[in-house]
Amino acid sequence: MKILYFAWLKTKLQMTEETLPWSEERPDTDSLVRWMKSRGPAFAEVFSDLEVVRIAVNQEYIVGNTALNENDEIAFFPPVTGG
Amino acid sequence: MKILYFAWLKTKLQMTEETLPWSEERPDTDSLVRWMKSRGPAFAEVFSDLEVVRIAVNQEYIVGNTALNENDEIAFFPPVTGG
Amino acid sequence: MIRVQREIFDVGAEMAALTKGRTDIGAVVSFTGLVRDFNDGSAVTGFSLEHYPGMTERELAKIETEAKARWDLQASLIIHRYGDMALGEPIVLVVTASSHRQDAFDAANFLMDWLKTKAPFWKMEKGEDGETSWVKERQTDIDAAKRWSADSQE
Amino acid sequence: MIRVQREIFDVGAEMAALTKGRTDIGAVVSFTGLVRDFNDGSAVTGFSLEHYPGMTERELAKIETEAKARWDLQASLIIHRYGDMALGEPIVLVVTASSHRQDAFDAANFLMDWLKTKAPFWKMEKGEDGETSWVKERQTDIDAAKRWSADSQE
Repeated sequence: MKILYFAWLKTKLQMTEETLPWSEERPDTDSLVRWMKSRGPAFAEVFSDLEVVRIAVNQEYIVGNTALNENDEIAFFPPVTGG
Repeated sequence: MKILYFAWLKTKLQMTEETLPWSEERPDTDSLVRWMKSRGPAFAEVFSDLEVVRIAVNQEYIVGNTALNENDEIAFFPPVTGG
Repeated sequence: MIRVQREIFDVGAEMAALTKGRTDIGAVVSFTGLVRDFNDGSAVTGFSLEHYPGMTERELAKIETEAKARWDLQASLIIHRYGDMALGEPIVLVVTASSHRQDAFDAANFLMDWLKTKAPFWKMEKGEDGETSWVKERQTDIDAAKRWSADSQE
Repeated sequence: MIRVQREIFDVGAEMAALTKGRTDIGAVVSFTGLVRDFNDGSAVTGFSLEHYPGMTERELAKIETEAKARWDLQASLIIHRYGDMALGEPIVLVVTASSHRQDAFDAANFLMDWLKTKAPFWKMEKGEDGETSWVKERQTDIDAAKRWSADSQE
């Protein structure tokens, strides 16, 4: 799975993207977020308030918990501020 | 008094403007319009339906009967269609 | 700023001039009215606009003043042409600049609606048969203008 | 038509290109967003936009498709920049062309409101002290986008 981070998530995690091996511990977005929180203080902080974190799977916004596949591209980012 | 005609009023009356001497018979816009209707068939036709004739005195739309003075500029025209 | 002129104008150049050198403007909305080759389903081959010199400028200035009173505008521009125009040419341009996106949108919309029912311009079209005719007012324009009267500050 | 690009663009040239050679368009509305020298009362000295390549194009295309479904549009254009921009430069351009004035106005207004809350762009501003900060979302933008959901066709 390819994971992307944008805007202040990227700044706080000091990472723009990473590749995670497929794991049965993270079969969907809810479990992926739980796993993220467990990775350390910066991750715990970034994912502490999910109200300000948007998730896209394969470049589409998701609504609710979403099943993941090995080749998915998952992006985490704050509410958008373009325009 | 200077009288101006625009758009189809001008076309029908074959006149863009005229100067009328001041007359006590036409002290206001209502009496001016009545006098206009009496000038002949073309005038009678143009002023037959006042719903489609707008009146401006000194370049301002008027509301209701309006008193006139010797040096006034009175304009008759249809509803506007610019823009 | 208002301008009434016979000559064609360049929409982009006018918009650029309005914001040139300024870094305090966040939102610019423009409306351009163009001469179409049809109207109410009939082909149009020629187009001319008559206006009432003097009153036109007064009415446009009043409309612009009203927009500035209703919305937070940093700049505004109304250009309206008269005389003969070719198909595809611009007739009217309204530009509004504001810190707030919605103010710019609403003010431009209002300016066009009021201009359409108050500014003394009259369109004449030439049809395929060569006959000229004066364009009739539209009920949709009257209704559109009324929208802004409910909250009138007059 | 949508375009996502780093380079600056010319608002007037883009608008002219959209209507060039056409005589069937009666109304064109444009919205231009510009880099301002202040935001929420603080001075802004530098400006940058990050985006999500790929998803940006998808979202903009979806928003444009939705606008075309809701209004009678003859042409439309969305250009959105990313990367570093100077104060006063254009960030975004939305242009809508229609036979009907109100369709052009409403569609442009809608495109901006949805773009503001859906297209994956993030603004970073540099303040007078040289510190950079990510711009926060605005409740007014969220509320503005919701206006169009009541009559959503989704």
